[in-house]
Amino acid sequence: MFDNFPLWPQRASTMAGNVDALYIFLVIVSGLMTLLIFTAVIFFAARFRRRRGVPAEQIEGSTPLELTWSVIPFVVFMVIFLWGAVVYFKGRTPPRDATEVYVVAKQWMWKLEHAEGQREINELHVPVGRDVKLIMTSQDVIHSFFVPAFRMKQDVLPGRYTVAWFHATKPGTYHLFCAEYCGTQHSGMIGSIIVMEPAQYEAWMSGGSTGPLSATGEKIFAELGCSTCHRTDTQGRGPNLQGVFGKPVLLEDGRTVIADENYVRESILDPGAKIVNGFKPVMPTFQGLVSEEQLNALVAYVKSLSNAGESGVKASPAVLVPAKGAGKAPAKGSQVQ
Amino acid sequence: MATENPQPERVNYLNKEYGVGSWLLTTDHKRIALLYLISITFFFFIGGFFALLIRLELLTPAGDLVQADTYNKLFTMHGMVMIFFFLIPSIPAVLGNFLVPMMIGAKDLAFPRINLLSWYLYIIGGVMMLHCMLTGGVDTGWTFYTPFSTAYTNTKIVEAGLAIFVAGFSSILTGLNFVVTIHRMRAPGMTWSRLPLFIWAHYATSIIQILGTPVVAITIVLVAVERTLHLGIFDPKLGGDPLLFQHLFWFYSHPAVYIMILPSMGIVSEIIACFSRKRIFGYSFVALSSIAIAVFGFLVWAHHMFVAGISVYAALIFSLLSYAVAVPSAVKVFNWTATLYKGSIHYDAPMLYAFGFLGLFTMGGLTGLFLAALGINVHVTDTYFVVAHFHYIMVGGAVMGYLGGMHFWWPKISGKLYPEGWARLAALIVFIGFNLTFFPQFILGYVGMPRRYYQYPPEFQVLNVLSTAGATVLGVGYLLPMIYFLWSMRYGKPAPDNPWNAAGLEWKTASPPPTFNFDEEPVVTWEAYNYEQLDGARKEEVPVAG
Amino acid sequence: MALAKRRFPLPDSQTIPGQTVAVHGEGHNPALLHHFAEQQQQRDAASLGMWIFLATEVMFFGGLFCAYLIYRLKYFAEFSAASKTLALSLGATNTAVLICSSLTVVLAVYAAQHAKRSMLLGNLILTIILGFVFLGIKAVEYNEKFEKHHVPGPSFQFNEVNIPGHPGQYANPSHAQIFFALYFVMTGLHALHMIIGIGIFVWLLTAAWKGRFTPQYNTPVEIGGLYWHFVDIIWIYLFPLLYLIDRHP
Amino acid sequence: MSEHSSSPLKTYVTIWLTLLAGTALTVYAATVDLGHFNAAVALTIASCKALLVALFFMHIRGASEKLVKLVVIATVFFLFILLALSMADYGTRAWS
Repeated sequence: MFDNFPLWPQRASTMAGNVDALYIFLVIVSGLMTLLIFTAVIFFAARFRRRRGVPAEQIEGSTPLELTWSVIPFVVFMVIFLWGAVVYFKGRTPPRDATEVYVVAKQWMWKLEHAEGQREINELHVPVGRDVKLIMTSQDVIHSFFVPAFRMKQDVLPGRYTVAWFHATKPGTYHLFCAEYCGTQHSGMIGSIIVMEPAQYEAWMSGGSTGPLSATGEKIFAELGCSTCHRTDTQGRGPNLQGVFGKPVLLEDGRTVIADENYVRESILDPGAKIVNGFKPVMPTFQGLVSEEQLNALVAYVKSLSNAGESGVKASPAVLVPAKGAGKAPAKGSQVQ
Repeated sequence: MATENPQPERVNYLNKEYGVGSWLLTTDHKRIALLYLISITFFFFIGGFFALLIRLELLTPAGDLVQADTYNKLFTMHGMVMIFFFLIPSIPAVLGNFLVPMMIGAKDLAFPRINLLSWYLYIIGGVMMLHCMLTGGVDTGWTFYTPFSTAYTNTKIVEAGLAIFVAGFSSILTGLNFVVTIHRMRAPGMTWSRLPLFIWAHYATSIIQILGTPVVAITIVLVAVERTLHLGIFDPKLGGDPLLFQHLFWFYSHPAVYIMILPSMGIVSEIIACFSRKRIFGYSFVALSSIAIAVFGFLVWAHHMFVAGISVYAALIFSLLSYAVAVPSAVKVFNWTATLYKGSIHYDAPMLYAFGFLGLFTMGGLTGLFLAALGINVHVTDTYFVVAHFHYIMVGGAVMGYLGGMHFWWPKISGKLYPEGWARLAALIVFIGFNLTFFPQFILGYVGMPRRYYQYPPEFQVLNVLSTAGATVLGVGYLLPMIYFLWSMRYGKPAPDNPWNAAGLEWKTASPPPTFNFDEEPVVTWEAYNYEQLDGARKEEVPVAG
Repeated sequence: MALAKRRFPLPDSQTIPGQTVAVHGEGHNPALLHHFAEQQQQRDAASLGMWIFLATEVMFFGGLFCAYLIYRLKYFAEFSAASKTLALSLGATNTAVLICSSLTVVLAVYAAQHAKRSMLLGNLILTIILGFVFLGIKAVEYNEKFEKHHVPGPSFQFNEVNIPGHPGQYANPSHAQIFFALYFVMTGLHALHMIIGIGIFVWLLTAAWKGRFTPQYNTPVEIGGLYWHFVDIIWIYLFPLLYLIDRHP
Repeated sequence: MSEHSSSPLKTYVTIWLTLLAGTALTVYAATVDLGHFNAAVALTIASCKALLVALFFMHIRGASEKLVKLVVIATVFFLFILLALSMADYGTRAWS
């Protein structure tokens, strides 16, 4: 029962090193502070215990001392705040060329789809050493995609996309938990992230692919009749979607917004919200006509139209210098069975 | 003076009149405080019972003691009962009600009838919550997050919500009563700089109760309206934003944790001053830091939502403000420690609880810094690290302070002395049991065990077993005070007016005090914590109590 | 703080000079509660208590204003379309009704302080009547909303409603439903507070009729007045925010 | 309240008329297209009316106590905190 008793989470992503460094710094600072307070209290309690004939010395207080132990903690807090903010920003800005995985959270299971088309339930196979960007939404309540080994957690909300990314540095199988209470089987909504060597990953990828997600998206784009208005030339009643994704879009009421995943999703489900400049609001809503998976496929298709220049299917695995943390010997803790 | 009072039984608020009516229709703030004491202890043991069931379930990785749904209801009910029916009312309603008028030299609170109404609202809320628990309970967690609470569960959310709504008004009216009393009914000479720090702490608590509770009240009304009349305000299918619920909920629920801890800080200030025979170091800084905590407490709520989907820039702002609110708490801890310097310290039970508070609140506060750091928060939020953090503050801080206060003022409340030996033993057991229960949860949290998990991967079992062992010790630790307090009501030695020779107006009157607190209205001519005068007057006799 | 001049409560036998003994004929002024030293302290306490209660009410409505602010910025088009369906004339009349009722309340407080019995009773009655007129107009508005199926829930319909300023563009029904949800919760809560206000003034009327209020003791009228003015202030904000979002042609 | 704080009837009536005028003004202002300023104008008019009611009808102006003014200002401050810091999230959500 006690064969596997980790006291420290596995370190399997670039972020893990940064978070652990800040954590250890804070443990040391807090440990020192707790030690200081405990020894002061115990020493004073012993040294100044009540003795007959020795009255307490009334000390009013000293403003300079008060200022010192207000300002110094605040300065230390600011250091911690800035360090935490830097780590947070790095964790919340996905690199541009990351491979994308669409995650749909449903009461008590995770459905994952690779851009290359593979579909998985409660499991995610990723190659080591490549940035992976997760585009997540929920079909019902709020869930939270939590991989302790990657020090990554991001709530998954119904009605919009939330994005998270990681860069696995150590092959192995790591826990995937749902971290936001979501009902009866909240503790059963778990899975695993299987990080594989690139060669193993290619082998796994080749089998069982129904074609890239963007291809499925293209099929749905045609079936639903989107192509009748969104044509490749400029006579269409809807805007031409070539090269739209990721670029700013001028709206009819003068605002400009970046065409990200949430914009594409909103334009499909609630076309009236943001009308592109120079177009009439004639697009019907597809709310309820399109499932989450079809929606993900359409978003992947629109995305593929804008980076048409690249090879589309397999983004070349950019050779990345292993992050500082990954170089060290893997931390204690064996394979998770 | 600490002399025995052998003369015949004097008329006091306890033996002035008997009969159920004299208790259930009383407007005497002291009797209402005792009514609260009984009802709060009742709810504390219900919440504690749920906690033990949760810990028993978590002994084994598989869910084998109770069903998944039952477990979800257990931790929800544990949260709701402990927070809304024990922690928020406990110190303000029991010790605050009893002591605020006496400490400022008033005969009663400003609105005695509203004070009784507050207790009845608390009882109505309590009965509604009990009925809700017995007929199905709630399984959303005490946080009621939408859209789960509004659309994906059919447990009794509306009834539990209305119970909390009603109990919330009891908290609002208590806060209102205290603020008006402290402003309007101080004895002549009791200026703001002579107020005991207990009063400053309760003033700050009342500010939060008055300004925060209504926002959660309207949020609960919106959830109830959405469930019953389908008016979808938080409903994502209509385009509603579930994060708006979290903003409105945490706008109250973070300041609520300061409602729970500030009164304990007030108690600890009184105890440390009395048992070090010294004025608190930097009195004005400690007083103003209570107010600073109350005001800053309203600026930081979204540090509960860093991974919930709020914008990165908002997370930055709230993380920065969260560090600002940590400074006053740090100032308080430093001042308490500095008060011990060159004191004349005596280790009675209240002082042991104050030391316990000092240690555990420091650790709770420091782990709050971990959670405020954005980088670490992403990893540790919604894990057992958070569970350990807030239990260190609430159980290690608020409950230790509450027990310390109960021991310190028990002679004044009951007119009897509690058994000192047993009290010190209980303090030790609570301290040890507490640490054994919650320190392993810090490690569990960082290793990655999520909150509210009915079953967990086997590698987390050892730490969970330790935590459950600690919970049983803690349970025993909490039973002891109830037993010997009841025992002392019957068999305790009669208490002198001022057993600890403490400073403060409440010690200038008899124990237990007469119904109108003072035979003739006190006029305050001395500064707060004038232990020099008190010790000067009786240099030779060392006040050994019990 | 006026601390020094406060004295300990007078022994029961001695009454406050110049104080007419009220109907009950007790030793001291019946309205002076036992734990207050004197009349002025009790009045100050009651007034401060009511102001703090109004602070809780401001935060109570504040949560709704926060939800309104966020959804108005998020779905401005639907909010202006839905706001246009509200009856502007009824809303404006209601605002005028409440302002008049605030006047009658202030006159009632003035009358109580100057022992003008008929003026006090008249204004109290007027206030209650205006309160009922307000609720009547509100009932008419709600009824019209029921008929137009604008009440959120399964029966809600809001199809093909133009967005003002964008002819041909239809409002998204689900977002408009959020506006009406907020409309009904905010005006409903306000109407509930209006009903409580009318209840308070009926009680004040009976007490005034029995002659309990004198220039020395009229705190309840004052406190009731503060509450009524607060309910008026809430409507002063609700009217433009709900009715006047986008009324230009 | 002691004698001096209840203003004579004339003041009440003038305040009452000003409030009615304010209502008429805000209704008229809504029919004029000021773009984004419509909301700002409506809110300022409403705040002026609320201030008039508070100062004259609720006798804040005449009150000797600074405490009541402090309570009102503190309440408005905390309401502003709720609105402003919530907007800190919603306003900046489109930036990332």
